[in-house]
Amino acid sequence: MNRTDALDMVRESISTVIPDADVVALGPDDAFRDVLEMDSLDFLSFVEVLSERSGVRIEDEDTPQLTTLSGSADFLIAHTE
Amino acid sequence: MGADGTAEAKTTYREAMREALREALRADDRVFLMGEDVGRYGGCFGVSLGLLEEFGPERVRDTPLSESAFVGAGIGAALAGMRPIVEIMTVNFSLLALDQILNNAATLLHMSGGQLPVPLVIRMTTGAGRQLAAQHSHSLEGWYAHIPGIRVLAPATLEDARHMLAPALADPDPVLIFEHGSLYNVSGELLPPTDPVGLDHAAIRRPGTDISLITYGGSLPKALAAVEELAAEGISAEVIDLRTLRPLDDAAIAASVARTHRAVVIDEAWRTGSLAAEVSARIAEESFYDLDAPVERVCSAEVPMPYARRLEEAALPQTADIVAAAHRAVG
Amino acid sequence: MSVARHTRTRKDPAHPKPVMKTAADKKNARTEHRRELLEAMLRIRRFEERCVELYSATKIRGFVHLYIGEEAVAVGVNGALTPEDAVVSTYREHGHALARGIAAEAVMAEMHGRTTGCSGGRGGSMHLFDASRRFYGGSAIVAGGLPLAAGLALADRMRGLPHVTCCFFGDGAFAEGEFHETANLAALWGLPLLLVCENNLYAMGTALAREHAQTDLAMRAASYGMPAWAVDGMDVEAVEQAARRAVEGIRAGTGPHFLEARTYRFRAHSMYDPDRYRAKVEIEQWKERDPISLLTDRMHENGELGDKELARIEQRITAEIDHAVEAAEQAPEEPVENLLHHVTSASAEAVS
Amino acid sequence: MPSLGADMDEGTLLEWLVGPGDLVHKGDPVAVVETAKSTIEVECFATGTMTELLVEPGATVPVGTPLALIGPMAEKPQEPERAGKPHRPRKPAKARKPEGPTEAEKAEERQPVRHAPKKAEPSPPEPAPVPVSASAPPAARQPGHIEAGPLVRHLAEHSGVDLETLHGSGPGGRVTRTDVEQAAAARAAPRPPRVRATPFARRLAAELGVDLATVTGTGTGRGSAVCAADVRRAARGPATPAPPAGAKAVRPVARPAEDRAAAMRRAIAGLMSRANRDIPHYYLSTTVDMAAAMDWLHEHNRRSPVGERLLPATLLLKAAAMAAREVPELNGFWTDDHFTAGEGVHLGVAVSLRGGGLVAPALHHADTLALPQLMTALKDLVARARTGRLRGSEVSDATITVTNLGDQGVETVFGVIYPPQVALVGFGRVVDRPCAVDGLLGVRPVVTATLSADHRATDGAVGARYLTAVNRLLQNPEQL
Repeated sequence: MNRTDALDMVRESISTVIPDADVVALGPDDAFRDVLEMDSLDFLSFVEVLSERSGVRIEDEDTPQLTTLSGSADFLIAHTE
Repeated sequence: MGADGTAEAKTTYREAMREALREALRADDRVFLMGEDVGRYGGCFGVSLGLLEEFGPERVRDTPLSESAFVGAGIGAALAGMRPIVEIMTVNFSLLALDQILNNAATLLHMSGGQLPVPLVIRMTTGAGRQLAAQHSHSLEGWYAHIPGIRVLAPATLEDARHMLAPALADPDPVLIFEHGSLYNVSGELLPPTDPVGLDHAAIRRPGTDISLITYGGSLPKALAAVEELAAEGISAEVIDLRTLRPLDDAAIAASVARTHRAVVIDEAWRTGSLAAEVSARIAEESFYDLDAPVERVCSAEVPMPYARRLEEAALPQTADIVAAAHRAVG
Repeated sequence: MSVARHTRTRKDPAHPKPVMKTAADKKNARTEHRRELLEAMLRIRRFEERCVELYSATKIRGFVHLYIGEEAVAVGVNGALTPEDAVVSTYREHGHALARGIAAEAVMAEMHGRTTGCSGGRGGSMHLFDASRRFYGGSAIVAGGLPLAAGLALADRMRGLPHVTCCFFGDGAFAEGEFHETANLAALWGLPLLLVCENNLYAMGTALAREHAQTDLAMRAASYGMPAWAVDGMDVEAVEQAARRAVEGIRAGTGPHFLEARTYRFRAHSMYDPDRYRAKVEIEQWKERDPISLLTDRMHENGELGDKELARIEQRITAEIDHAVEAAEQAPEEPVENLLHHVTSASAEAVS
Repeated sequence: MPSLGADMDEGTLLEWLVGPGDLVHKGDPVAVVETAKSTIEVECFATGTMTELLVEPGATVPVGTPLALIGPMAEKPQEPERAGKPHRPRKPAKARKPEGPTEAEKAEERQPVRHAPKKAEPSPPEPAPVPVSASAPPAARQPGHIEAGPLVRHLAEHSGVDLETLHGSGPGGRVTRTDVEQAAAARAAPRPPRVRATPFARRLAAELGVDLATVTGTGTGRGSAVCAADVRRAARGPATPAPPAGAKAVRPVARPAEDRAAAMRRAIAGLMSRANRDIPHYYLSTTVDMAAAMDWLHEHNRRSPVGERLLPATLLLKAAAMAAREVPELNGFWTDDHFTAGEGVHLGVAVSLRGGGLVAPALHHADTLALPQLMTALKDLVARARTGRLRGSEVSDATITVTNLGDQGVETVFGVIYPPQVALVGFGRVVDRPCAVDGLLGVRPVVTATLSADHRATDGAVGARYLTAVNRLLQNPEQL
């Protein structure tokens, strides 16, 4: 999976969980959990959607890597070689 | 002169419907018009004036006074591939053809397991207000809107009168179009429609925030008049023109009540078992948590329409009744 | 509709015979045609006898109206029609449907409410339809089909097609307003309509003289300005010949024709009514002119039918009906999820 | 007994037209039957000899009851008047009571004959009863069985508690003594009279945290029901006088969204300051070792699909609910200077609304929900809270509330109680802390659990008992 697809997939997953979130304005390294005031329920749904879309199984231990757009994209690329 | 320099296109509801008929007859030779006095007499309300001369007796057919026979013939011709438009002079005489409409037109597709759609359009005049007394003043759209298998339309504006016929003819299933008698002389400017006129949605004729006035057909002008009076008192009323009575545009009704939290339904039929009752029930089901007051209904008094003018006016829903209902709802 | 598996593909009786050269050929052709008429009538008779059994064993339900005794009318009239002509029938329609060529299996499956029925299980005995054969079905409203038939005829005439629409109805329907409105409209507009009144002397439980002031229906029909005459509804060849004459007149553009087929139903109006309204002896008298035995006797006299051959026809029809019942009982029922299908053409999604 | 019409369930045999030993052909009338509508000759569908008449004239039997047996044709065709001794007709079965086939008949039930008539060639001899017999009625089902011991039943009877209405909190849904005691206590309390309010007003009150009982309703036309304007006015606090009913007051101009948030802020301010003013809070806190819980949680999540994962919060909520059951003094309301125990543990969950504002709808009987159920209920509740689709009951009857600010990174939170409740439980973030484990220095995940309680209703010892219960419950997560 190339970088742009990964980034798009992460942005889409965020906007499905929080429809009115301003995802476009998110910088690649912003911690979107804080910026978008995502609580643990929102974050769990985000993980659910992302793993569904990417087909990658995301464990509890992996979640620390998913705090920023670029971090999440790297995670996806690493796990879809 | 119109703003864009074209001559002011002033027309009436009657002329708009006539133009729709002419356009339909020209566009498709499967289309033909059939009904009592639609040809030589030019239509009981003058809607089909001049069409016999232009299209000839084969395609503009005067019928004997046999509603069941010529409505049934319309159904048969539709089964055989034609696209008939049958005019029943008024809804009052349609009762003689109700069996053909219900047991044949609306039901053949289902009974035949999907083999026999009936692409038929039936137009009829409806409503009261011209001192025609009990047998010529009925409002029975609700009876027909009760029947699964047909579509029921109520064009209230010039635009709908002009542009609903084409999509109705294109519908593979029977479509009933009710034209309120008091609308024929309404005149105004008819602009070409921006996007195609659909048959599935209601229209917001006047946006507002404090109360929704939900109505159709001949009652629309009275609702719009009520809006002016309510605005003067600082009440912002929204007017929803249903346009389609089956299927009802539930989404539009619910969205409006979600905005205003109050609703008045205006319907010229008798209250009991009326279309207004159905709309009110759906609001209670869909928008219960949005209601800040009980749904109000403004309908005709439950009396055979009297002849005397003042009595008829008292029986019919009037603007004042609508304003009073709005006051009860806004509190 | 799947045709019954092992029946001989029947030559469609409706096609007129090519011109024969010698007298012998003509004789053989007549024999062959009589054999087809006989088989068509027997198919109806045996089919409906089986319906009686299935109904008693609660296998088929609802209202079932039997045609036993009137077979000559359906088979005779159908002999004069082409596949492009249209037929509108009533609730007593098994005979019309089978004569029109709808497979016994499709009709039986419909009466079992299965998806392989000719109306998909949605119509039942009183609403058999087959758009491909222009069979515009039964109507359970007495005379409800008459205006429909006028419309079919109007459409064909407006498009310059030489087709005829044939509408079956009973002496009861002759008293409905819709008959008089339709007859007038058809005559007024010269529609290509064949009105076949199956006068079986009873409107359910009301004898002809107790429902009509003037019982000569053909004469009354003529008053609408259309050719009208009566014919012996028990003689299939007489019916066919009369129907042919009427249809030729219609195709020549002389407007609607009216045929009064005087016939009789040997069983009750519908499955098991008290039948107290007519005398047993009257039924026996009419049974002596059973349309099937009239034809078989005539064929025996002319040496056209041996016992062996009759047995073979009977055997073939019994097999066809056995198969129809078996297939119907195994055919699938429509899943409940499809309830709202066919309410409107686009009714994949439920439209309130 | 054939079905002789669409609406026929039974028929009365009037007379037999044939007797045992008679030869019958397919289609022959063999009996006369009377239905509600008419008397009809019944024909038989088989050819053979009548062997036995099963039903006597005068008997009424349901459709499908076999009426007679038809044996095969005798081998040599019998001349009509047979010389031999007349065949003595066996006595037909005695008249039957109209309802259902009797044992005797069931015993005689035979394989129903195939309906198609027999082929021309003679079939093997077997008697052919005409119709198929109806099936036996299904046995009535056992009434619902309630798991409760004799002592509990006795206690329930004495305190007038209907066991049917109780949720058994014991293992397998068994009703325990405390369940009954709690129900008895709750039943004693007078229910606050239901306030007449429009549905939208009720919803708005929930969102703005306005207690409907305190709102005077100018109401709409019929009856002075509380309407939305009244609730907004109450939320604005007593400053603005309510316009006299019916006067030509200026109509409430509809407010854009920002206004609505400001109104909510004011409402929360009003509620919290009242709570602080009226309720003498005492505060307790404890540190809970979460190692066992977190290990169990990660193992569970590893084994289950993404959609069924659990959050630490689920375990905390379940522990808080089960502890509230163990310490009922904290699970109820302080009204008119006395404590009323809640009818079951309805756990209020503080939900922050996007763009500001807070609401604490209740998870009903949270103590009885299995963890996956609790998780789905939580997701649903939060989603509906944020779209304003909460039900009136969810908003008004929480018996104890939990606030969990772990998401926002706070470790310890001392909240303000939601009146008229008497307790608020707080959980911070689960963090790794150095601590002594069996005398050695180790790093363990821990969470700080706090309790704010109403000193009028309970004192410190009860609060302490609650927090130790929470701690204990979290040590064996598999029982949550």
